[in-house]
Amino acid sequence: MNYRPVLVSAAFLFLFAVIGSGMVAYTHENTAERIHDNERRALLKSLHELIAPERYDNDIFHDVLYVRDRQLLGTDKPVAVYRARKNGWPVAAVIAAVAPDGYNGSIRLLVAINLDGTLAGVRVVEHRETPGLGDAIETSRSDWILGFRGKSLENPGKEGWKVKRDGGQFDQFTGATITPRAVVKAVHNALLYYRQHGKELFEQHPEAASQS
Amino acid sequence: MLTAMIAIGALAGLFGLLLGYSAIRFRVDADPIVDQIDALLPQTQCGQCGFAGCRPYAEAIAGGEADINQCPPGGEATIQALADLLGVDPKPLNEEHGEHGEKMVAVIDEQTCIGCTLCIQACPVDAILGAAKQMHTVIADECTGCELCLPPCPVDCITMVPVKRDISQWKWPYPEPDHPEIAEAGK
Amino acid sequence: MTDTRTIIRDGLWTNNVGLVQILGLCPLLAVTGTFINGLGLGLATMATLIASNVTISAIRSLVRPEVRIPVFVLVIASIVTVIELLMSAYLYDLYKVLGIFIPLIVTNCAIIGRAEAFASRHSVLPAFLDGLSMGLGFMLVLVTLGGMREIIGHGTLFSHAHRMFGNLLPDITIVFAGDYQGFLLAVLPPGAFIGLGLIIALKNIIDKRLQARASRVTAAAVPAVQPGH
Amino acid sequence: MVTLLEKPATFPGGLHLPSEKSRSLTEPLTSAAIPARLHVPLGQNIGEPAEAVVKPGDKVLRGQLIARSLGYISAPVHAPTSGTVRDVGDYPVPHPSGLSAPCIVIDSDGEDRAAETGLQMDRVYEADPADIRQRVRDAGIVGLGGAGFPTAVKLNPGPDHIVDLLVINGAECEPYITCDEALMCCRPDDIIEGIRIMRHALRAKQVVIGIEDSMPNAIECLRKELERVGETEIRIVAVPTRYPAGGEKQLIYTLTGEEVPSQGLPIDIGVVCHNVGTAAAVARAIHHGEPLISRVVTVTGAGVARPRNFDVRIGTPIGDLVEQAGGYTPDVARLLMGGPMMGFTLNSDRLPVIKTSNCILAASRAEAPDPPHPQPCIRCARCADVCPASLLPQQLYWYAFARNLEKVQDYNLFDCIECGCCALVCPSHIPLVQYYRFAKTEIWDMEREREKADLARRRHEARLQRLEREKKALEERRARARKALDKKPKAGDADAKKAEIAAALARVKARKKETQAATGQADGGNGDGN
Amino acid sequence: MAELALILVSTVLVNNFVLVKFLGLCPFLGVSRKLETATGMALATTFVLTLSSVCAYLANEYLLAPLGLEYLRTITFILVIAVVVQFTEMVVHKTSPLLYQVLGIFLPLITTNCAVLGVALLNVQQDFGFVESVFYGFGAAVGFSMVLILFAAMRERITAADVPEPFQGSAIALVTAGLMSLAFMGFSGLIKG
Amino acid sequence: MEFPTHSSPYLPLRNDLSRLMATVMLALVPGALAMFWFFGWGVIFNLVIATTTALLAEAAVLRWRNKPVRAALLDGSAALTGLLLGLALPPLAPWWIPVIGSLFAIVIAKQLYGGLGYNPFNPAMIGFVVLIISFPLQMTLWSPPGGIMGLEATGFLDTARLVFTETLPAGASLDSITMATPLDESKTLSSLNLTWQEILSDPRFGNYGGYGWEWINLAFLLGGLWLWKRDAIQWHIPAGMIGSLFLLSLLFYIADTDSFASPLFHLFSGATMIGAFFIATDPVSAATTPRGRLYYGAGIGVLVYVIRTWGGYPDGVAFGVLLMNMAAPTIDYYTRPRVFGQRGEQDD
Ligand SMILES: Cc1cc2nc3c(=O)[nH]c(=O)nc-3n(C[C@H](O)[C@H](O)[C@H](O)COP(=O)(O)O)c2cc1C
Ligand SMILES: Cc1cc2nc3c(=O)[nH]c(=O)nc-3n(C[C@H](O)[C@H](O)[C@H](O)COP(=O)(O)O)c2cc1C
Ligand SMILES: Cc1cc2nc3c(=O)[nH]c(=O)nc-3n(C[C@H](O)[C@H](O)[C@H](O)COP(=O)(O)O)c2cc1C
Ligand SMILES: Cc1cc2nc3c(=O)[nH]c(=O)nc-3n(C[C@H](O)[C@H](O)[C@H](O)CO)c2cc1C
Ligand code: SF4
Ligand code: SF4
Ligand code: SF4
Ligand code: SF4
Ligand code: FES
Repeated sequence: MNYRPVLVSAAFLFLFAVIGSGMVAYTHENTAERIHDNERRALLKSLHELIAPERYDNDIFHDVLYVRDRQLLGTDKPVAVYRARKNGWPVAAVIAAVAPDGYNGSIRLLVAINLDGTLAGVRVVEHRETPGLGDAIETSRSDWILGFRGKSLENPGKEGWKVKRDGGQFDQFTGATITPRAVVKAVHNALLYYRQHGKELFEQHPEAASQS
Repeated sequence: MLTAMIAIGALAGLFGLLLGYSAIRFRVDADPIVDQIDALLPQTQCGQCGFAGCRPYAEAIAGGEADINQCPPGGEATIQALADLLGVDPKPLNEEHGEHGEKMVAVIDEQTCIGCTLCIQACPVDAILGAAKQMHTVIADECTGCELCLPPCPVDCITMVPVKRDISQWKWPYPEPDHPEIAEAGK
Repeated sequence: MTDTRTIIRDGLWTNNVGLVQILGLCPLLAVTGTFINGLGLGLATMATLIASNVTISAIRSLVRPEVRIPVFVLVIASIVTVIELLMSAYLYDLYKVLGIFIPLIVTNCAIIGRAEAFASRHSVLPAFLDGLSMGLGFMLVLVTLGGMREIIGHGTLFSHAHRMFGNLLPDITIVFAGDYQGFLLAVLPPGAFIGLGLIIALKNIIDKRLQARASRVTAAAVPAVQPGH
Repeated sequence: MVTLLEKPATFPGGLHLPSEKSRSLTEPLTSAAIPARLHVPLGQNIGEPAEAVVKPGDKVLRGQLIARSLGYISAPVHAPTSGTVRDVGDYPVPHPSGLSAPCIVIDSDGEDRAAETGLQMDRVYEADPADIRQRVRDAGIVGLGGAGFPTAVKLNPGPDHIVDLLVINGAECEPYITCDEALMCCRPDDIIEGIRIMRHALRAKQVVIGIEDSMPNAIECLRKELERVGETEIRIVAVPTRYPAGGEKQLIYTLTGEEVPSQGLPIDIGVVCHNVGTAAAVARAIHHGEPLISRVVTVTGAGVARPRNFDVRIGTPIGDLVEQAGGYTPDVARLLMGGPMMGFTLNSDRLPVIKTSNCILAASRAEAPDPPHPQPCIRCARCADVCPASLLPQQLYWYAFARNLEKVQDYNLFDCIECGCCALVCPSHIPLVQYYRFAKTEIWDMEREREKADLARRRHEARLQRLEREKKALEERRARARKALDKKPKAGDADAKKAEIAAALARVKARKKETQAATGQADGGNGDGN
Repeated sequence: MAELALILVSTVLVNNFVLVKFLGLCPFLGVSRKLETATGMALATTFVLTLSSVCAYLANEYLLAPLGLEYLRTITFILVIAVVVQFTEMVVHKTSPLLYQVLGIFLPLITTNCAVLGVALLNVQQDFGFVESVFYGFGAAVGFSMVLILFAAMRERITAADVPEPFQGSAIALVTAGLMSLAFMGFSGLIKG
Repeated sequence: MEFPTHSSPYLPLRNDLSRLMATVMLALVPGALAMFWFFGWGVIFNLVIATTTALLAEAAVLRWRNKPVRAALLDGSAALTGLLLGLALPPLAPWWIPVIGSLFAIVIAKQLYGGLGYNPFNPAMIGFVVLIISFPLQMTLWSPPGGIMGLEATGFLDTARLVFTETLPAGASLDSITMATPLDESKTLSSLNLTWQEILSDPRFGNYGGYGWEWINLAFLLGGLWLWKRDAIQWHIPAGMIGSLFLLSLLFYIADTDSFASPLFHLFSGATMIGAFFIATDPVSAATTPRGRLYYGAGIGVLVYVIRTWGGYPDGVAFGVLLMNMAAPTIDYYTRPRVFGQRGEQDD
């Protein structure tokens, strides 16, 4: 048996693997920084929609805390809380809460709460609601979600934190009550969470972002 | 960067050894696709496909050098069968090679035949009987209708006639979906 | 057989990757929700195709058969990863939307298909041309399908151009009907399949017309030529 | 081992059809007049057609052999009456194709003189079965139940088969046809005698006659005859009236509960099935020395004035029969040979009656209307519900329609008995049976083509080899000739070449030496020699 | 256990690789002309997909992750897949000509089946462990096989249909695939979370 | 004498396609009347618009293909597709809903495959599914069944205005004149963790099914049984579907009476009966072997239960039918009956 061809093929594959991975590694080294930057900027962009950049001066991307509360945050998993500070003073917290009972499963939200417990705003990050029916929670589809701005636990009161159909203050969409009901409930819960834990939120030290 | 190159290189090298080794260890000879293709061709041996008979054409198809739609005697049925065998879409007969027609056999006009044996040399299946200077005849059952004997005949005594079907070879016709309204719609 | 015009005609029309060879379907159907997405992936695929065709054609005489496929995929995968990294560095928004389908360019059957069928049998220049025309043909299908689905599904065209061009261009979204509710079928998976089916049928119709015209032309031309013989 | 059931089993599918039988039973069975000219086809059986042994101008007697059988599955043909052979050649025959086929045309001399056939046998029940079979074969007897399979072949179960049961088929399930019923009522003696001969020839353990329960008269006649001859070993079973109860496989299943294997023969389960008419024909041959030259034919339908049964000489033109049945009525619209379910249309009434013609049906438009326009199959599966072979006619149709001959066989096309039930119930009015017949004949044709192609391939390869050989031989001859010419070895392989080169070198060297020697001797005398 | 069952239901029905996730479409359309070939392809894919899902998991867990070379995933995975496929092909070809008749001609096609690389990449993306990876790969393969076989049976029927000329061939096949995917929309929402 | 020829059999044929289709249409009448009774004029508008569009679309495609138009229209299949689609649509849907649905049903699902007899999918259900995934809002516009909580169905003029101009009656909002169907509502309510007993006490539910829907289902059941009597359909598919739906729901109901609906509720809600007798039985797209038909029906029943109970859509009949359509050729292939005389291989 002649083993020369075996070695030749192996060498060949080796050669190409080395060249290929070298090329990739080179590119990687030259782009890694930028890619990381991109990821950061993408998150910042959505945070900025909720909290204007002038309102804080800390590195909000890294000033993050992970908390767990199945009851109020809608998931077993740790939930990120980004903290905005100015001159070291707390300004607002952004909670990545989850509305677990959407029509087609969980709806992931960003709920920004000012220090005083009023809502700075709410955004939907990810959802699977029926397109054309439940997806009016996206800003690109309707302004519904902007309506949360400025609301708080007291405004409206407990009874108001429901969709109109259930006797509350918030509109439902025609033909779709489940989705808005879920979102309203999740936002209300996030506010409750903030009321219970608001203080601690700003006190703890940021955890390494990699811990997830 | 170096780790990357070494890691992937080593992995690839290893795989290369594996494949190179198994290429030798598990060597097998080519599979008999040509035979399968040849079995589907009508064996008229007429050369209309552009090859010197059915088998060369089969080899060309297997080698990817010829398309499956070049055999007029086989017509759509053969193309369909080839497409099935090779797992490709059937396509219409390439008309550059000729048209699919009725099955024919050669008949030698024995009055005119001068016994030159030229047709015997042309016939791919030795279906013509006769010796020099004697009149020749075609064995109808063995003639494939390839028409190769026509051109060499110096006195044009060979004609092609449709194969005669007797009652035992009669085929029930395909039921005609003869919609009277088709004609109506066509107007 | 390999003259430039045939190569180009093959790639763009006669042997179009998406419409005739029916390869590369996964990205073709998955990312064509909008015109711009189609354009983005089309360009990435074209770049890969050209680069891989050229590379493979250059090394074609060196490769042993038992490692041919692994070497080809290695080459292609390296190219794709480089492109992926570059995209995530410079076209982050688009990269996010196209998602897994960028690394999957590696297994776009069209690319390895061209490597096998063309690049490994021809020299560098034709291989380059082939990559270009095949890629272009593929991209054309991507943008056609993307445009079609975007118009029917959302009533817009060229939306989200910033993903591709960043701030180079103003918002060039064309809105066809203000209060259009959208025909969701078009943007959902079934719409992608049916849409491509319709495009292929359309191509068949056009081909048939062309053929009819061509045969009419030759029929007319033949008698004029004959006396010359 | 098959056993008879106490209660008849029910085969799958099937249909209740209007019987229409009574109209042809109002008149008794009579012999039809012998026409002046008879056309006797040579191929009246399944298998090889016979080969004429007479030529135009020959005088023939009734029962004289006029065409001999070729091969095992073949049957000879005898002169139906005495007269002169007028022609041997192609004439139209009753066949769905409407084509012509070889026939012997006989001009009757009106005397109907009989020939000595030598078919009779005494002491039949002691005779060797092989002897009986030979006589049945020589009598040209074929199955009269429809298919025309040479009876002698079916009387030979072969050494490795034991016949448990002989089934005599008197079911006659198709509407209109009454030829078997007429025969059973008028000639029970021939039938029973024939059955006993067959039983002996087959060494069958049991015998049963299956008759549809709508024919009490026939059952009664046969029963009386059995009593008369004191035969107790032959049973008569009334089977439920449902088309196609008379189909061989269906009848066997009804009687025994056993299924004849798909694409197999009854003998595979130890059963042989013969028609009652066939049995009678056997008795006529063995006891009276009469070959198969006539049969009972039903002439019926709203298209004839006086429907009835005739004993008809083979070769009699159909038009003559209709004449004797009172002629056509103005309603006549269609002429069929066989029943309305299995028969085929004839385009002319000048065609002759043959051995397998059981019925001439001159139908009115109401009885056999033009088929309505076919519409697409909606896969409603009614056809499958009535198929006695448990096939999926809709799938068979789907693939036959698409000319997919491979698939259609996958769906067991060749188990279809062409009974026509499916087509009758199809709401889309699709001529299903014609599709199956089309597919079957197409497949047979394809097989013939395949065989031809294989032959051509072999011949082509042989030719190529021959040419190769000839070329080699030619080359060798040439080479030898050349070798003989310059006596130089001319070999192809390397060693020879080397040797050749070496030899050449040696020659050159030798010559050099020579020249050197020469120059040395002559001192430049002929330096530029040659 | 329930989680693994959910993975199966999800990959086979709700997120069917072919009809919902758009992976593995080329073989789906390419080798579905006949039921028998489709069955062969389905078997071959099931085998390779499961195997390479495992191999890719191992490569990622024990080679790439420890070395911090995650960005080389695509290259590594495709290399692993190509080699697994080629090796399988050679072994089958030699050892079992019968099996090779059934599977052999499909194996090379599998390298360029997006589903295979897709499974490997999605495994990593979703942080699946070893057992989950196996199930995910297997589920994806079963989902692929199921729709491939159903589709092939439908296509066999459609070839006999009176399809308008421009739609004959791949166009009607795509429309059919579209209608199948329409039917699969019925499973959406089956798995929440 | 000369005679014309063709192939056997020659007896007068027994069945007729157009008559079959007409029988099915006739059998739909009781159900359609019940729907009209409970949901008012919207039902009629849907039927008329869907049927007209179906016929026009069929004619247009046949024209384009140069096929005989009149015979195809007269066979009644296109009209039947339109009718069945019309019956599946919510009564207050705007006019373009039945139009788009019918166009899809006839052009894409039926004629692209060559027309009657060739379509692998149930055209009416394709039309319906296209609509429900594309226009979920319009597809939930069910008016409250007349008589419920003392409400009247919307009147003729109001309905007409709503359907054709999409203007609401004065003082009404879409939400005030529409109501979720019982299947939909039961999903919503059970997602609020109400038990079935509590759900059933809601006035929108009747004795065992949804208010009104019980009667509608009963009427379709009646029509269906008549169809079966008339031999227009065989029993396998309805029996398979109803049987498996019943058994499955019984199983879960017994296991947990609080969270799962009773078998009766499933049988007499939504599209169960029209589905079992009229839609699943579409011969063209169903399985055709006897055993296959049983499996096919049973498969639909299972899918209906799964989708109703855990899925994202309120009812599962359309999806169940389409999914099983997809499997029909395979089912047919693997349930080929044992051919007479064939031993062993495939046993029933
Ligand atoms: C196909 C379909 C999809 C639906 N999708 C949603 C959805 O995503 N979100 C939602 O809240 N309701 C959705 N619904 C409607 C709910 O089932 C339910 O009808 C509604 O939430 C109750 O609304 P009502 O209070 O307006 O009657 C959908 C309904 C259907 C038929
Ligand atoms: C090709 C062929 C071969 C047959 N061989 C035999 C045979 O060997 N022995 C036998 O008893 N019958 C044989 N038969 C006769 C059949 O069993 C059957 O009786 C005959 O085909 C007439 O049947 P039918 O009228 O129901 O069509 C054969 C029939 C055919 C067509
Ligand atoms: C559908 C069908 C119906 C038949 N009906 C009869 C019948 O009623 N009587 C009969 O003798 N043969 C009938 N046959 C022919 C029998 O199958 C079988 O060939 C015959 O009984 C064999 O006897 P033979 O060889 O003596 O003709 C029928 C065949 C078929 C296919
Ligand atoms: C019993 C029966 C049920 C039918 N059900 C449907 C149906 O559910 N949907 C439909 O479009 N057509 C139905 N049709 C009509 C016809 O079969 C249908 O239009 C074909 O699918 C079109 O090829 C039915 C026909 C019959 C006889
Ligand atoms: S054209 Fe067909 S029949 Fe003639 S040689 Fe070629 S393959 Fe054979
Ligand atoms: S006889 Fe003539 S036509 Fe026939 S096979 Fe020979 S060459 Fe061909
Ligand atoms: S009875 Fe006719 S329409 Fe019905 S399935 Fe059979 S062939 Fe088709
Ligand atoms: S003709 Fe053939 S397919 Fe039709 S019912 Fe009779 S046996 Fe069955
Ligand atoms: S592109 Fe996905 S399999 Fe070809």
